[in-house]
Amino acid sequence: MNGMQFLAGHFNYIVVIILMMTGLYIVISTGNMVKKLTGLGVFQTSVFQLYITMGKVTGGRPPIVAHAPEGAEHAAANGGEHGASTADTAVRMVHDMADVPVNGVIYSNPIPHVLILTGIVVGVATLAVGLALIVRIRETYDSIEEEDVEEAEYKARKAANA
Amino acid sequence: MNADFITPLDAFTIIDLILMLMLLIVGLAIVRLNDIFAIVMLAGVYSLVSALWFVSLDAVDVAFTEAAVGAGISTVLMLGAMLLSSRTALPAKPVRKWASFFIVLATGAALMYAVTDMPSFGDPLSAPNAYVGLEYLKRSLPDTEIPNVVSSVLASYRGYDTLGETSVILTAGLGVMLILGMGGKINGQLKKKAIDYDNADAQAHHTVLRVVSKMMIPLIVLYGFYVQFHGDFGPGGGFQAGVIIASAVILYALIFGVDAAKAAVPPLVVRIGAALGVLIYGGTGIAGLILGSNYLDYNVLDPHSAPHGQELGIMSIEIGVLITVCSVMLVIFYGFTSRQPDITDKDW
Amino acid sequence: MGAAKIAIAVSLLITMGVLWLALSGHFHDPLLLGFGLFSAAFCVFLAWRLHILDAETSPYHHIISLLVYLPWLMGEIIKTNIIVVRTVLSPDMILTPRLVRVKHLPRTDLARTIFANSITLTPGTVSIDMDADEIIVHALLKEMVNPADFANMAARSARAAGENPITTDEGKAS
Amino acid sequence: MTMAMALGMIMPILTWAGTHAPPLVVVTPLLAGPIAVFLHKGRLAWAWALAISILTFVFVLLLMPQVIQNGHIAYYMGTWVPPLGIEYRIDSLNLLILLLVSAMGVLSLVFGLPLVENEIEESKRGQFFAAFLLCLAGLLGVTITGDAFNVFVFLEISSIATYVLVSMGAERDRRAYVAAFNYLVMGTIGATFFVIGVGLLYMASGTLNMADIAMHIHGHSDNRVVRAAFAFIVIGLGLKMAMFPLHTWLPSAYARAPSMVGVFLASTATKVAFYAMVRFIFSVFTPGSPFEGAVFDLVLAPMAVAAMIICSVQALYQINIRRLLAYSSIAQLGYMLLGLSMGSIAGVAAGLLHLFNHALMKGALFMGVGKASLRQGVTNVQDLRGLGKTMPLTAASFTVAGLSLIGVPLTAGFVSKYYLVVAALERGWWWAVAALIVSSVLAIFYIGKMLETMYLHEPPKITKSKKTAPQAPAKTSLLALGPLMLMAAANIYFFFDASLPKGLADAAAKALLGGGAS
Amino acid sequence: MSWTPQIGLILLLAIPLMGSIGVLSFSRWPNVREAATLLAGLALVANVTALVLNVHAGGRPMLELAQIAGGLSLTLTLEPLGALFAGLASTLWLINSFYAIGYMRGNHAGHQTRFYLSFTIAIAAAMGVAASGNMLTLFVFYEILTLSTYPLVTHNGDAAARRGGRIYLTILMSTSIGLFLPAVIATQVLAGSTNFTDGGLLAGVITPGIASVLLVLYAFGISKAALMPVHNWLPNAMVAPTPVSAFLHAVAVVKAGVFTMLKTSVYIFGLDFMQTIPAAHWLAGVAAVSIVLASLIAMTKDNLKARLAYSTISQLSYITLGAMIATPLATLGAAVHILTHAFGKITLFMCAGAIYTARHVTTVSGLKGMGKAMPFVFGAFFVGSLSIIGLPPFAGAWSKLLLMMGSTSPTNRIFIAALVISSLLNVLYLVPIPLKGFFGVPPKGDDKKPTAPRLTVIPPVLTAAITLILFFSIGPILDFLRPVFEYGGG
Amino acid sequence: MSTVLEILHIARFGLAGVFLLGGGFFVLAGAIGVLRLPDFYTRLHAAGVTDTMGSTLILLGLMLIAGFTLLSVKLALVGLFLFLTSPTATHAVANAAHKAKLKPLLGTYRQTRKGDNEGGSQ
Amino acid sequence: MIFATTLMLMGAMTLMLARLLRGPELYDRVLAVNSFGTKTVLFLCVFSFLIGRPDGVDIALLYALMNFIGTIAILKFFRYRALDVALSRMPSRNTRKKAGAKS
Repeated sequence: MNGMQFLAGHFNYIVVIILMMTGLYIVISTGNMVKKLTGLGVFQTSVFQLYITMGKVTGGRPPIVAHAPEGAEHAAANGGEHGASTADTAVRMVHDMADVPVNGVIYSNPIPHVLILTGIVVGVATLAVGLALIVRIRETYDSIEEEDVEEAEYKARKAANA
Repeated sequence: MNADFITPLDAFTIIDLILMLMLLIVGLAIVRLNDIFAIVMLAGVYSLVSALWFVSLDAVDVAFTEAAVGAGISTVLMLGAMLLSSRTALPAKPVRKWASFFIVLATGAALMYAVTDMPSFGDPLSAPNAYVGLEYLKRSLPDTEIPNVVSSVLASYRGYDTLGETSVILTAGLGVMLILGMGGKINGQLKKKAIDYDNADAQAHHTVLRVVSKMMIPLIVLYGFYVQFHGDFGPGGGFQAGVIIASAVILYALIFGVDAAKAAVPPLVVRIGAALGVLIYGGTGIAGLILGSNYLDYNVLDPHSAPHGQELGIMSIEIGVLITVCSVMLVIFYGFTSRQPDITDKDW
Repeated sequence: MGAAKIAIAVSLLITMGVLWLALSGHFHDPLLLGFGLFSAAFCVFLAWRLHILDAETSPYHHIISLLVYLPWLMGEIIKTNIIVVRTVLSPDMILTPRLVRVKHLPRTDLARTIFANSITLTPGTVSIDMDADEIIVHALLKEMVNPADFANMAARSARAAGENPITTDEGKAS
Repeated sequence: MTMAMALGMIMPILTWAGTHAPPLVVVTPLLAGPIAVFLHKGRLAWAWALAISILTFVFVLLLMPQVIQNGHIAYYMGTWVPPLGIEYRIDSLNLLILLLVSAMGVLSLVFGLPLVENEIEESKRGQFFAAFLLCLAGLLGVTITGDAFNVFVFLEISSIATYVLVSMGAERDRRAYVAAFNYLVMGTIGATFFVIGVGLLYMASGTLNMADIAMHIHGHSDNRVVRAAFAFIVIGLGLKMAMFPLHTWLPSAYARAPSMVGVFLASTATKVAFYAMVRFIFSVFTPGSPFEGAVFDLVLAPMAVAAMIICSVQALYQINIRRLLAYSSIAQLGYMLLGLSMGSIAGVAAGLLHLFNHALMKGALFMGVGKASLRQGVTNVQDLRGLGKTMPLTAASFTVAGLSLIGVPLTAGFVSKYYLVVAALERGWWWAVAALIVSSVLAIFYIGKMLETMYLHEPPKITKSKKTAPQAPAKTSLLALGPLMLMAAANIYFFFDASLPKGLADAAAKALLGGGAS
Repeated sequence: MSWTPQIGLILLLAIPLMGSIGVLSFSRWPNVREAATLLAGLALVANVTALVLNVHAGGRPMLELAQIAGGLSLTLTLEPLGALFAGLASTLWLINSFYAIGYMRGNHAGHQTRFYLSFTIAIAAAMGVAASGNMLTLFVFYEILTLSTYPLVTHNGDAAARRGGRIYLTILMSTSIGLFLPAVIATQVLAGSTNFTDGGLLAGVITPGIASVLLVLYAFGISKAALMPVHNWLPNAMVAPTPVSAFLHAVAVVKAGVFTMLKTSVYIFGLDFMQTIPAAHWLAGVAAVSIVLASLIAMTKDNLKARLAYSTISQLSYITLGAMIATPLATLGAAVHILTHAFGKITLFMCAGAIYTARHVTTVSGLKGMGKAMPFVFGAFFVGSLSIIGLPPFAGAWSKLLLMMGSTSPTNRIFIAALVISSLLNVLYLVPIPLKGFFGVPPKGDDKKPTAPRLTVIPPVLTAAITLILFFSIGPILDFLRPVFEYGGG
Repeated sequence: MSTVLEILHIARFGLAGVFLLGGGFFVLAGAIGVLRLPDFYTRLHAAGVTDTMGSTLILLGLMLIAGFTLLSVKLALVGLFLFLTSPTATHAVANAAHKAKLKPLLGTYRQTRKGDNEGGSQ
Repeated sequence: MIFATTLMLMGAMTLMLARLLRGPELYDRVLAVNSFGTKTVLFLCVFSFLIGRPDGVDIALLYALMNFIGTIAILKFFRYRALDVALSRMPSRNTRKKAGAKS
């Protein structure tokens, strides 16, 4: 696989990695808490992009399996037969090209989409709790910059010891 | 790893390239800008463009959720919690910049190191695409009679994950309730109004906004329900519908004030809703247990036809998710707007 | 007052039902139709709960007069669009931006909203602020500012919102 | 006759509960959480939480015979065969952790009532216990699941619940919000690293079920994606369990949290993350391969040693007593990590044994501090003055736990430290033995400092006249004393009869290393 | 239920604990409490004598206390050395109890219940050390001894006591956990068990190189033997009341240290193996240096108790020296020295206590002419110091003689010089005290001042007498100990 | 009969193509306008162009392609929503700017190719 | 020619991005974001035709709503610095009769 082929094949991953690192950089470098949470959001979204690029099949369609009439029995039979085979624990390892299309149509891999739906939810949940904390921090310290908070704490400690 | 698979260069790759370019531009802009307002809006744009990219990568459900959440609710949440004590963030100190740059470089190098062995983009025979993913595609229709494989995997095969997901939302709602309270009394006395708006210039100035919003709200709610009940045939499901319906109420709150919204959809109802959804979801699982099979097994719900049982089970947990998500989004919105920071003019 | 409200509720319910069918496309699946009915009913209940159940929320009983008004508006839009595009794209662009106050608005809120939105929709002009008796409009070129057009649009949008015609002539008169 | 009839009636329920124990262990607290939100009246929420945690503990006990009998249990969620559905796989390793977490849940609840009533205002108590139950459910969920992504989901439930619980300490100390925020940011970065790791694993193997992944990547451990996955999972979980360089969030989080939360977190939270790392390293990746071996020796072991020494030194200079205990927790975690990084059966068993004992020690210490803060409002080490006279029983239990931390004979700490040294000697790691010794000696200093202030200094005069903290009613203080004494007794008991934890730890280590991916 | 050796072993621990319970329950009636302590002391002495007779008859009672998972067990056994130390400790505990009652009453000291309670626990721990079957059990009781003596050392509760206590605890604990514990674990790993086996557990099992490392760990780990660098805790422990320093720091604590040292060299390494270990010779040198150095420092100390403390350090190093030379005669001498030094030093400490109770004088210079007022105390002091110096009519002579006879080989000759020099130094810093007492000019009206209470005078005279009796009855004791070294020496 | 259908068919696609390209052109024009115009209020008008002409043409084109199916109804709905929300949003933005006392640039304003623009008089 | 339209739409979107980044005034940024949103809606419709799947239109419909709500939230916050203020007099229960009469 020569260089160009490799680049074409893996360009998506490289871009996703760059986005991930931008997100991480924002989180770590900034002192402002709101910008930190935004960076966290960017970082998580780019991780989700990594998952989704993994699941894309060229020429595939969104994993909504149509009720293809002629494909139905085939699928049922196929499904039935599959049902039997999966009775034993190990699922047959699919390897040949013929097996890729389902009911005659190629679909993209649904698993990353399921995982990412959960991921997005977790992202929002963390964002909401983070923002709630920032609201209270701002009420106590009148600022959402980490330096100001540390300063206030330092003064408070000095006053306490004095 | 299928060595001889070559990704064809066609229209879609060009669109992907442009979308990626946009993402990079927005990403860099967020790094360099320090105006918090711009950052919030750029974050919204970032998740919108990534939603577009998801659409071009056939991930329609995820695009739907990302657009609804990333671009919609997150921006509103950020603004709700908006704590603009000062409009611009302090620029990061150089030493911190270099330290973080170094860490980021190291992690990036680790990932780049892994890229060489990754299956090339879109290769149907790569490990993830050819194994369990394909198995789901084959078995989803016969097992659950639901065309949208993502919904069937989400709700039935990996239903337990989604129970975890719903509990995560509930925990977040609970957290905001605990940290911010829902605008009732703040340690004893009723929240004093920062600025007395009643007689201020908020007379009937915004008729346009009011009339259009009144017209839009029923439409949004209906669209939300459409998304909920058509989760089986296309993108959609409990979570997205919950967000849409919550945003309808939030629009109402934006126009007519949070107190009016609280009068219409009281915090108590919302708190009960948040808990009720998770209980419905868990209850469906326990029903499977009581009827003698394993936890979260819907086949037994309908004795005479397993797929129908699956459909029933999936439908009920989607409703559970809808109620929880909608209520938690409102809990969070009430929480944020109840502790309105009185930003004085000097720092505006 | 109760009867009017029920009428509005029913009209909203019907519109929601039609919209649901348009969206879902599964006409003969009993379960989905049941859900459609439930969701339409819930929308009406929510509208009632939010106290927004009034003529403005579901102006659908004026649907005919609105449909009549639409083509005229499209014509206006196309005309002004061409003008604006020509000015914007021409190499030496000449702009004469103006800020104008338009009086004599239609009486009901719905008509006023249609009027204001139509102004904004026609690209040359944008309605900036509307209070009890006047709208402040910003125009790109000075040609777009003559009051006659505004008066004509006001009358048409009033009729679109189903107001009785007597009020329109005093609008034209001023 | 009634006995037979009752027995007849109970037996089917017991068998039913037995077979379905795995999901019920997690689901009961998960669903009890939302219900707890509505219980405002006085101690109802607390009673409900206690009943639920006891029920969970009973379910874990129901699991025990099955695991000991036939090695491991596999439970398919929704009867879907593993690679398709989510599978709960319980072997002696996570049974040990389950026992620990659920037991600590019950104990901290029993112990926590006077503290909660003292620190959390009335209206928020229902929601507080709801968050506590959800955190418990999350921790149990992480321990019990056999599915890689499910670990992430439940890790997030427990983490978000923990951030909220930590921020509840703000009534007492306003810095709790800042501590919770830092904890949130670091925790989320850790979780995201973990997700990247799981994603890379999925990319290499195609499935999410841990046993299945192990089967698929067994051959190609030199595959770069697998190596990157290993690195990211180690860093992600390292952040979650406060491994040495990534531990900065833990001290302020534990110091600012409400005392009852401190008790529960100190003995369970980081340990579950440690369990997850052990599970991934040994059950999913192949520990034998050169890359993992190199990471063990070059990354994990030095980090463990650094944690042991540097955090013990930092613990010496702390004024706030909870921060001191938090730093010592990180040091003790270094011990467990040392055991893990040896890669030998003896090493891992010793690490797991120390995990069990440390939960007892640190739980008792935090309980002691909590109870003392009820009477004298303890925040700094100085506030412990004269505790020996004012609260003899608490001081005694605190001393036993402290000595156990140092590793004095007649306490459980000695046993686990002993096995750690034996394992280190077998592995021939002299520098590890030296680190163990130095860290124990440092422990003598900072525990000694506390003991001395307790016994030899005069109690502050004010305790006689007015109580700084409102005097907890005698009855509940008895309630609080029970778990404290129980923990201290456990510290001593497990010196003499270490067969229960040691047996489980050995079985787990053999299962992990001997059986490998099977 | 007839008395069997196994029950005897249990009683070794049980009797002192019963005593402590007695002390606790009768804490409100001092007399009954004192009676309980004495009763326990008597019972213990009886039990120990029975055991000694049994051991002398060749019996080796064995008892397993507890089985920690995986091959570790706490076992008790009794062999001649252990019996010697147990007998010594029990008899002196009885005597010291009398003395303590007198002293505490005389000085009206507070917290007496806690005092007697910790005393009983300490003696139980000492018994445990004496009767331990393997190094792990010994280590466990060794630690309990440290912890139980801590409240005794910090008895006065003032700042100085606290500072002394802190140094005491830190040094003892850090050396025990830092050095002794790893050594025990290493022995367990290398030899599979830590049982005391005749002829040496590790003999032949490990190379001399590793053995020397292990020996160094042991030597400095057992800081109770007060080898020079780790000796600092002993002078600081003098803040304790005199009966404590008399009993513990003349008998129980320090003797446990050197006893363990002896057991290590005899039973863990074995005498023949010790010869081949290079570190043994080097450590013997260190012991010799500490003997001379401690004696020099003792001379400079004006405070009576400090002087006695440093003299103890030097005497202890005698025993360590014997253990390190590891010839049969030297180790036999070391064992006998444990016995003789115990009686000698306890006499001196008791006398010092008596003087302090009577006149509250702690400095040597302040003793001028006091001998006339308190002839018995100073007489006993004189006899005690003679025994420590090692002059013939007193028991001390035997042990020094045996030590010298044991180190006749060319390399050990240097140690004989050290022994001789230190004996001379003993004379220099001990004899002037009684002389000053008897022949010094008493300040005016010295005879009118109070003399020491009777209870604090009788015990030192008694122990002084015992040193005399021991000199003549050394034979049976040597036969009793011979099998240990003969078998080893063989 | 079939030929008529075919002609209609081709015509339909041809017309759709024209609409689409026209819509694209208007959207681009609007975007360029937003960039070129000097002051905020003038940019509002340019944005208006895309919202109105651009979207209607594109959506009509797509409806033609989709033919008489439910998809075109959905497209009509999108059109309706856009028609409802975009003027309101523009009005809201203008209103907010006006309330924040943002002065519009009035008088004549000329911008020649060389890009040198004389400022408009107040 | 659908592809051509998509390219044109994307071009417009990038121009909007430029305005968003450069926009001197806050309102230029809000305007840029709002019109970026409308253009994405159009892009989604056209793109879903390009793929041949009808789901893109649903997302377009969703985002049309979300964009509106987002813009209103931004403006409202910036004008009143608080989201909980009532923008217009809510026809509360007791004044409904008056409002009813007025409309």
